[in-house]
Amino acid sequence: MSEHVAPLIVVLPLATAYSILLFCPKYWRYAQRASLICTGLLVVLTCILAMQVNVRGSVIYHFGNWSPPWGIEFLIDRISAFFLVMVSAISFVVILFANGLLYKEIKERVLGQYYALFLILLASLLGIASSNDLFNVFVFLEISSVSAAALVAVNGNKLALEASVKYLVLSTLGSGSLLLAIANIYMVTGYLNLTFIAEALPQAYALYPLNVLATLGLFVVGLTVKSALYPMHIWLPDAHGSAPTSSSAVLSALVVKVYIIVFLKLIFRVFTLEFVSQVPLQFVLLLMSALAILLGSLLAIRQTDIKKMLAYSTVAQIGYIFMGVGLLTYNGLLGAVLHILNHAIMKAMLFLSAGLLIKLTGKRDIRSLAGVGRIYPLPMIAFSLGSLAMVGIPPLNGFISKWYLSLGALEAGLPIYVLVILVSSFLNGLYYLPIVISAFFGQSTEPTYKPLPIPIGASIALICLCIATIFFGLFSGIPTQYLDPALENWFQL
Amino acid sequence: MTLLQLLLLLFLLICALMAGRIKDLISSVIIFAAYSLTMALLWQQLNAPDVAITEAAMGAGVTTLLLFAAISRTERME
Amino acid sequence: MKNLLGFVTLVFIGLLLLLVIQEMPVFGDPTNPVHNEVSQRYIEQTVEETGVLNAVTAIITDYRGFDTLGEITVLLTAIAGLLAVLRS
Amino acid sequence: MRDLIIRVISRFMIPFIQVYGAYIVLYGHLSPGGGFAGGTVIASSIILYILAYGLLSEEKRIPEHFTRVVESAGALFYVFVGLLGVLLGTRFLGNSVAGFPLGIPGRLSSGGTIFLLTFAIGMKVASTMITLFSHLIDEEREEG
Amino acid sequence: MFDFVRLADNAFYGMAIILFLTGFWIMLSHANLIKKIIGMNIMESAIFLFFVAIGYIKGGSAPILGREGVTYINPLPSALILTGIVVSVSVTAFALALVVKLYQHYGTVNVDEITQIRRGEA
Repeated sequence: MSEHVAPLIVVLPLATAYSILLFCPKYWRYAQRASLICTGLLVVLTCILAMQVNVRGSVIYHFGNWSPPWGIEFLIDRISAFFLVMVSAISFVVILFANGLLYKEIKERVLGQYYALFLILLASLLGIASSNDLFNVFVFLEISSVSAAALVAVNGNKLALEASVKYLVLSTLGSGSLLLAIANIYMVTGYLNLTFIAEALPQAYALYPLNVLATLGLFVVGLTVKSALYPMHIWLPDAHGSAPTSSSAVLSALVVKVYIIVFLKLIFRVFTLEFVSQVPLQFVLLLMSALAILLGSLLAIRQTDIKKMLAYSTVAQIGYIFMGVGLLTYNGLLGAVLHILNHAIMKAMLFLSAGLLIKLTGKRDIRSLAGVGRIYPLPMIAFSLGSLAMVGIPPLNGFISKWYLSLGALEAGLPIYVLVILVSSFLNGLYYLPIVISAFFGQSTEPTYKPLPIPIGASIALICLCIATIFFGLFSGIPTQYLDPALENWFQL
Repeated sequence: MTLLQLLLLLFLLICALMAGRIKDLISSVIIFAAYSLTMALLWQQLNAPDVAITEAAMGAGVTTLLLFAAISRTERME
Repeated sequence: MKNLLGFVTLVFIGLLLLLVIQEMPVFGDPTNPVHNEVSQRYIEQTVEETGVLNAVTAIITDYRGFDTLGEITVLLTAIAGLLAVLRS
Repeated sequence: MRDLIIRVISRFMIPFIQVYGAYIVLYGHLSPGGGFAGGTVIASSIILYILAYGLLSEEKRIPEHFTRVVESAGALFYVFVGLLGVLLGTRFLGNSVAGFPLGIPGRLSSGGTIFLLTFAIGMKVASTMITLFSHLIDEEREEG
Repeated sequence: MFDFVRLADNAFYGMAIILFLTGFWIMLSHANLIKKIIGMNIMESAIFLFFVAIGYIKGGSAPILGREGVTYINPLPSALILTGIVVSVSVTAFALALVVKLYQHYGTVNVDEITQIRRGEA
């Protein structure tokens, strides 16, 4: 039975979402419980998968028992398994948080739909990370962009609607470009399965070199639009800034990352390092990511809305991840993959605590947070911990990924990017630390009032994330050792 | 490639350009329906009848109706 | 001005893609890479393996049935999203 | 729109459109077509009815919960058929390997799960399209 | 630079690319959201045309099997495009719902005007 875990991680949330839409769009309390149980089960299932991968190597599943070039294949390697565990764990925490708070943010009669959409988004993320078939990946990508846009628009305010339209239009451009790339690569190789494409690609490149290059270009354009690398980031701040809290958290922490996982698979498994280092991809990626890091941080400094600031910070952090990929070195890539995890934890924590504070104080402005730390210590401590991790203070997890990224930059012989990381850490400090300092030591402008109670689920969620931040800072060896064989395989060390 | 296919392709291009240029959204949507139907014909020419039927029903039928529905609740002129 | 810049960029991309097109496998040639063992099997074995005559139906509901599950989910997502947006 | 000619003609046409849609769905595995195209054709007949007769009064509408149930149940049915493959000892969405009888190619009842799945897709797509259209064109439709 | 004979052979691909760019251009240059959605649909069906053209074989026939001595076209692109069409209809429907809702809030579906209104409010 254990072999069926792989399809179950996608089918279980989908079936739960269908059941929610079938039985209880109105009785949202059942939807709440169902989604909590579903994500909890998913955490268990993905952990089982990760252990299977650790023991037996990549888990392979053929749908309908049709072997790969004919049917659809799930291939879960170490990177995917790592990502799957991360996705399910963080969405479990977010659901836990949302159960206490969400019904205050959006209308009651769309709550059933909200949970269904959330589970569908989750299923699509898990599907993208596990699928080894390009067209299947494309279908899940479309599911993820439609459901993510719906999760942004669901609270029905004007800004969120506008952001959602922008997001949908741009991500359609991205998917168009991706579909064209898939058509191109199918045309020259005749396969849709990544393993088979990788085998057929050298021959195809000999016959149709321009086609392969165009494919690579279209993939890069499509995936960078979807994951909001710098010049294509324009949809991100609005969408992540105006969505409901739990949506922002999951969008920033997980959704933009999954496209990077697809990108990694394409670059390192299909096109291979050898081919990629011949084309000027490294230059483009590094330039764009350096711009993303610096300009994202600078734009974040100018924001007064706390969620918008966090969204711009995401733009900068996506830059870090792409920089790690673009360095094309072992340590750089390790840093990038670790940063996917660390940023997911930190950003989920920041968005959740910021959303909680917004709900409790009723203000979105950064300056109005003065003195809040003494009234609501728990969310503000979580926020501060996230900020410190973002800046890269050593015992916390943000430091670890920056460390590996810097090592990777040195390994690639590009010390200038170490400088970029240092400057951006300084800039991060410039916009995060004043909030923390004024929240704990500043004088509140408001007269003191009786603090509202914090929902118990929200407290548990924040405490879990705090522990994770410290844990992955102190024991960074656990993910590193888990990922090491996969990365070594890619770099043929 | 036959003459019919070439003519259909040219008609497609004209439809696409006109759908972009015309200011009246209703006309634009009708031209888009013509574009979809031509596309369906072309797919029939390429021996893909399943896709042709689906495009005729979905692209030319439902998408057009949905666009009309949306225009009826918003404004007609660009 | 912004439009003009965009137009020039698009024309440039178009010319590049035309360069790619003239290198592509010739249209309708039976020896193209796409007509490999994958499509061979779909054509030769479908009747035997799935018992239906329409190869396209066999692919969407059997060989690649998981794609269709995704497709249904997209439709359902569109409905759930539409209801959520129109009612919010 | 609410012209007599249109009403009479559409009343005459709708059954034919529906029969055609049903044919496309049911014969999807033997001739061009399938669940998606046929479901849309069936839906378009209902949409034609709505257009010809105007937005219907409450008691004449297709009830909201009916389309909702068909949509979600269609999707759940698909998952259920997929899981049957697992329960019968093979993989998710297994068809002939899971022991579904394939029948004689060319007959209506051939193809194992394919026929069932196409039918479920057809029903689901038809109700989906009706829901999408009626919600887009109409202001507020509460759930019944 | 251009080999026109080869280009004429591949006219289907070329036209698909030109239509793709036309749709892209409509999406970029028009501020009206419904026009953008029409452009989106044009763009996507252009890609579908490209995909279907890949599977074509000269002298082939439709993949309704069971006939003797017939060359069939490649059925896989057709199957993929069926999925693609449904996906694009769903995206269109959802985008239209967003547009309708935006119109209720702002009284316009023009992106530039919406931006102006927002600036005026801020």
